[in-house]
Amino acid sequence: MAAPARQSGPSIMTTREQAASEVSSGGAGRNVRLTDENRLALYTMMVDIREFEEQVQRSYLEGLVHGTTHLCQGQEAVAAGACLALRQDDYVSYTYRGHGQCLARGMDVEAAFAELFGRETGVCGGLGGSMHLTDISRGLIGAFGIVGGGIPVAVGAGLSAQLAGRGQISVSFFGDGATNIGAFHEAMNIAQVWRLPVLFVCENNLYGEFSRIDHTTPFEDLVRRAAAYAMAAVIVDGNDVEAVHEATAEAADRARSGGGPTFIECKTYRHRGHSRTDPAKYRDPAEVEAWLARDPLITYRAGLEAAGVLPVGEADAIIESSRSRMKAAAQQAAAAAWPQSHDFAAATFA
Amino acid sequence: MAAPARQSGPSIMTTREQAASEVSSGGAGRNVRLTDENRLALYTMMVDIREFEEQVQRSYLEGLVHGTTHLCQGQEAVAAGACLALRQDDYVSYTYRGHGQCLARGMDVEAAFAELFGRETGVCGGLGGSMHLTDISRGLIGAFGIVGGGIPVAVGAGLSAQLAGRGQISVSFFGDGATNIGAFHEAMNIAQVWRLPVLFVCENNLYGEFSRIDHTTPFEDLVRRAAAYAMAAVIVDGNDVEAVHEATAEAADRARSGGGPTFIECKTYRHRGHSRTDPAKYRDPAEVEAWLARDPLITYRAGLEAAGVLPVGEADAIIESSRSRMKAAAQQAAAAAWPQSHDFAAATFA
Amino acid sequence: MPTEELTYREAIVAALREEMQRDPTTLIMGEDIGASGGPFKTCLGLYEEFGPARVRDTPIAETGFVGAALGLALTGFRPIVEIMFSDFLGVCFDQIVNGIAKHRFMSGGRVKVPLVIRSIGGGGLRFGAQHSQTGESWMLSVPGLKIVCASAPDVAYTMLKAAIRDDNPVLVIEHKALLSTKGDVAIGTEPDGALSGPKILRTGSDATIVASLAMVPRALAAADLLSAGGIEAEVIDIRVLRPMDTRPICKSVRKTHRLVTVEEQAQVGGWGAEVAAQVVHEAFDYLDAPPARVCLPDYPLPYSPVLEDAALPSPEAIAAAVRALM
Amino acid sequence: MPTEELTYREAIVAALREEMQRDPTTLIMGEDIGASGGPFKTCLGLYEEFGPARVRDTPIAETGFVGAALGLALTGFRPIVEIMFSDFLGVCFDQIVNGIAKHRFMSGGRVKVPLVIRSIGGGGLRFGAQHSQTGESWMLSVPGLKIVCASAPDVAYTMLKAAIRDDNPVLVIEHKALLSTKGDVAIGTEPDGALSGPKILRTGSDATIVASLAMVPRALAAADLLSAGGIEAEVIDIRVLRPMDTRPICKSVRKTHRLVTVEEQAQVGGWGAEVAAQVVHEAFDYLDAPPARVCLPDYPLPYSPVLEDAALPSPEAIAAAVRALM
Ligand SMILES: Cc1ncc(C[n+]2csc(CCOP(=O)(O)OP(=O)(O)O)c2C)c(N)n1
Ligand SMILES: Cc1ncc(C[n+]2csc(CCOP(=O)(O)OP(=O)(O)O)c2C)c(N)n1
Ligand SMILES: [Mg+2]
Ligand SMILES: [Mg+2]
Repeated sequence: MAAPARQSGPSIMTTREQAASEVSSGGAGRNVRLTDENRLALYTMMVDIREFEEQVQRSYLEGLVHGTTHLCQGQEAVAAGACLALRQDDYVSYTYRGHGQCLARGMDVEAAFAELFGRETGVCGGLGGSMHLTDISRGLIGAFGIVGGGIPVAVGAGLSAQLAGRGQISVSFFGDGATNIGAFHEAMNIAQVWRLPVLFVCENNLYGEFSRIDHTTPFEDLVRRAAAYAMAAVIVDGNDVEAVHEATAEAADRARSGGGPTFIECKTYRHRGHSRTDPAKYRDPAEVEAWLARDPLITYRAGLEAAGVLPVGEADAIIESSRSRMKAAAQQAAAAAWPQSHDFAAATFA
Repeated sequence: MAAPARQSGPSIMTTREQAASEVSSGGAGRNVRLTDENRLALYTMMVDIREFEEQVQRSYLEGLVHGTTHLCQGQEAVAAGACLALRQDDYVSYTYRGHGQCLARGMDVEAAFAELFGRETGVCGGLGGSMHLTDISRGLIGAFGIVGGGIPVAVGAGLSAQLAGRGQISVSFFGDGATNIGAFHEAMNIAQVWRLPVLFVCENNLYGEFSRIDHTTPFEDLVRRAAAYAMAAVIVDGNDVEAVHEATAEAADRARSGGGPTFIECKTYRHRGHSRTDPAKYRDPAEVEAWLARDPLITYRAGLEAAGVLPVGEADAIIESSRSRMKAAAQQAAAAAWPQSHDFAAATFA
Repeated sequence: MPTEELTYREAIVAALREEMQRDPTTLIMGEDIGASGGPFKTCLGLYEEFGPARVRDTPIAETGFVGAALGLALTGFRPIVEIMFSDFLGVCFDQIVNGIAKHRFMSGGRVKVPLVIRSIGGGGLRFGAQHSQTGESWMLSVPGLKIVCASAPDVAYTMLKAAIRDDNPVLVIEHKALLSTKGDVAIGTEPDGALSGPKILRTGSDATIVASLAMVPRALAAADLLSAGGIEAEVIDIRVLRPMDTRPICKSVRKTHRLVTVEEQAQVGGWGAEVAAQVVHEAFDYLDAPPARVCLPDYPLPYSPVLEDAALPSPEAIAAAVRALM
Repeated sequence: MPTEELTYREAIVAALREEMQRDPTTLIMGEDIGASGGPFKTCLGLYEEFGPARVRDTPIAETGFVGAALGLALTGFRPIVEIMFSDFLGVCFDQIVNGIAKHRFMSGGRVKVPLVIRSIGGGGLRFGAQHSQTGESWMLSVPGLKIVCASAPDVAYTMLKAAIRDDNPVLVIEHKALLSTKGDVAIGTEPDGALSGPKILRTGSDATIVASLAMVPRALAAADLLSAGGIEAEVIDIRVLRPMDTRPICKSVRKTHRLVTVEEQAQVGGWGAEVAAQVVHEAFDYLDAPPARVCLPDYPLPYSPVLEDAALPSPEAIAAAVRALM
């Protein structure tokens, strides 16, 4: 039986195929240099995200946060590490669990709290809420509540970047569960075929809402999905902030110089339940314990202390200061006015 | 950087991973025995499909077929080869280009023509048309006009088969272009996670409507997409009817005995344009010529004649008889009454 | 028949359990509905009773599993799918409107599609614009689909049972703000006629208020307010949007001469317009005033509690709309 | 301004070409719209003029490229997407209703979404149930979206230009049965006000007929039939479904005292109900008869020519509906 005659594809195919072979384990050759200042910034950002989320949780219990909220404690290294590799003019799409990305891109903390509290001073004037923090001035193009919904949007921003030709890139953050929905697949294919500067950062925290990944997906290494698009891909310890940063920086460099998209799988874990009403009883206590021991804040702090970058005791001060800053911001936000109930025509149509 | 701690998956994973490694080239070890009778049946079925489509084309020009129609000349080996491996009680979903599958499952030819002509005696009473031939009594569960739309439906029929426990399987036929849409991806993942007896038969004819595959997809061997679901997969010469049959029979055996789904990529080519209004000018004449030389009817006839299965001259008689049968059926259909314009309540709701 | 006080949520579970006991070809699929009982606990205990084959967690793939439901329905099963938030109906919209709703018709009426889509929608819980829609109107124009709305535990119970027994695709819209409301449910009642249409919940002579879902209790509260002021409103739960039967509404309006519809969605494209248009057509000479419609304002539902509350029709606003017709 | 006779198809191409020349941030994406000019040739010549970066073939992935359009719109571009058949709007429905339509609002009005979705719909060409829908009603209830319908070459031309210049998402519905119809187009006209609402195409004193898309020429033909019998109908092209402005229609009905709406979709959930309800509300005392609606029957569009023709509102049926009100 003869192989079917096939026309050879255009030369671009070769490059694509090469990209496919670049699936690697993140951090193989640390060619991204981080200064001690960078390292401290990474640690401080993770602390800020943690303290923000803890404050959200307290505020929720006080009745200040409404509806539901999806926290990211345990996953701080992904947002902090990835966003440090980005430029001010890059674009980022994320999900209902996106507070970390917003902070890592510099969103004003008080405006974020005010949004969660539904106040006029909220970053979206109280119209969005916890699931929809958006701040276009920081490239935070949108938080998407529909699983997978933001991935094609990030691809569009990537096309925008490619057309503008200024070396910008676009990053889409999404969860493991999102890799089972069609939007993910369509977005991956389009990004690869058009060689767009898009990073697909999958926060594989092993769970959708209450279902473990092996219940809904044929394997745990989602990086394997990138091969279906011949896309460069890397698997990285998502609790290692420097590893995340390095993988992102490498992929960003490639993307900025026309090398196309990369899929970055970050192995991580959410410390809390899926949303505020979820006690997360469906998880094996041993699994939870193992991951809590790998808390990115604890391990990074220990590493920085051991390396002498962070003087012993300084971390407590950073945490303390972050905590009071978050508390103060939340208090300010709680004192802000409710939005006026008026005509929303201008918010609906430009 | 330590690899992240991970819980080991359930034991089913091993089987899944094994399946992934089964990506092979169809026809490696012909363990499916075909009798001479089978071979003649395969050839005759391909001739019937070809002659049916040619008659549709003539009837279209006579104004008997309305709207549009999508013909499958050149792809007959896929429908004929795959369907010979199926049982009467298996399920099949297909597309607007699905006349071949319908015939290969034994749809009444006159009722098929009558449907294309919009007559009362049509297999769907004239309500469906060329894109929607359905005959549930033959497991022909539906022709889907929305690209990718029928793939999840076949997965549901596969779940039905699994639950019924009678060893049935479900087959979804779709095109190369359909592998870029979300429905395909969701269906593949579900079928693998639930280990459903579903065969995904991709008729890779290298084109969507007017776009060549390299314009819309990062590679031409779509079989590579199955790895994203750790699904068993095979690539087969879709113009070799025995190769298609063998790959399908092997996959069907595995599916019937609980071995889960298989992705079968059939390399083939449509001789005509995408639909009736398309002269297919966008194709390289050399490409067309190369594929026309590999016309499955011509090559199979030559093979059967060389092997002495088909006495020389007999093929012409088969073609002649098929042609007149199709012509007669079309004439009968054209003489049938138009549907009565009445209350359609019963056709809408059971 | 025994009557039990159940929550709306319990009524849903009871209907599912009884129908799954009754017919082994029924099964339910959705995200996280198995061991966990569902994000809104609307499947509590079903997994334990019927096992993973019939109470099936799905990947996050609405197009995939809703499409799969069509395949099941065509081949001898009676699938039920849960869409966690009605907003997500948008994700599998094609499968519903182009596939499920049309398949029987396109086959010439030769196949049956006994399939239920349960979807939990609605505002008032500060879930923001993408998790607060009822989804009622998106499919209002889709022939081949039945659409029903559950406004109270007894309605949720009988409608869901009837939907599961129906040989056609039925979209059952439930409302998350009602999940904990309580009501008497006649457990074990045969659900005959449950999909037949509007139901009068309170009789009155001065105006007819027609509402759906969470607007039904608000309409009843409005009727209380009105009654205190001497206006007796007849309150009708529309219940079935497709196929729509407005005869009981027309009959009511012939008596009351006034119509107010109340729906939790924007005015344009809502069912209130259809009801108003049909009533005008059938009872033109009986109307003392043009029908009024109380709806959401024409913007997405805002997150902030003060804004969301202001957007949702209140009993006071409904009562005011009735008074304005007097 | 020069006036040229163009086909509807040519008018679309002209509008696209002029706006793409005018603004380098515009671009169009869709399936097979590049070198081939589009399955319906509605992009003919654009690829040659603007190149593959701005006239972009996409994979078959409506969710992917419609979502990508949102990303482009948020970051400085003015994307246009072509949906080959309006029926496929169902495939990317979530991106449109939950994403595109709500994004500005959810951001507190801080982002702009200048985005056009062109979609080619409609029946009459024997394409069967999955390729013949106009899709008008699916999104009728979606705040944040503008929806316009092109009934003739000049409307297609100015509306598309206006939609491209609009800073909001606009769904432009075109009708495939109209593609070859001819009409005078004032090439180069500024499209100001083109999205403003209904337009009177023929004046009359005895009844108002409001129609959309391919029903507009049929309504005009009905008016001819009626005129021959001494009835003068005013014919209005509704043009803009969202935001809906019925004031010109109400004004017309105050003059004619009778209203007939004509739409190519099922009655329940259609825009005709909204028009009827608003007219009743605003012009109750002027109506001599309840508004009538001419629609598709309540089943999917059948393939067979005799059945499809019987299902589509004919000029005769429209005229009969008007006569029945006299
Ligand atoms: C289309 C859709 N289906 C279902 C949901 C409900 N839902 C919200 S979050 C979630 C789990 C998502 O899991 P994953 O992608 O892993 O992200 P994570 O929450 O773990 O960050 C689900 C099912 C949704 N928002 N959208
Ligand atoms: C969702 C959707 N988008 C677009 C189309 C229009 N369309 C019909 S067939 C086709 C090409 C499909 O190509 P492929 O899957 O390779 O199948 P083939 O036609 O080659 O058999 C397209 C784009 C459609 N029917 N459905
Ligand atoms: Mg997750
Ligand atoms: Mg193809």
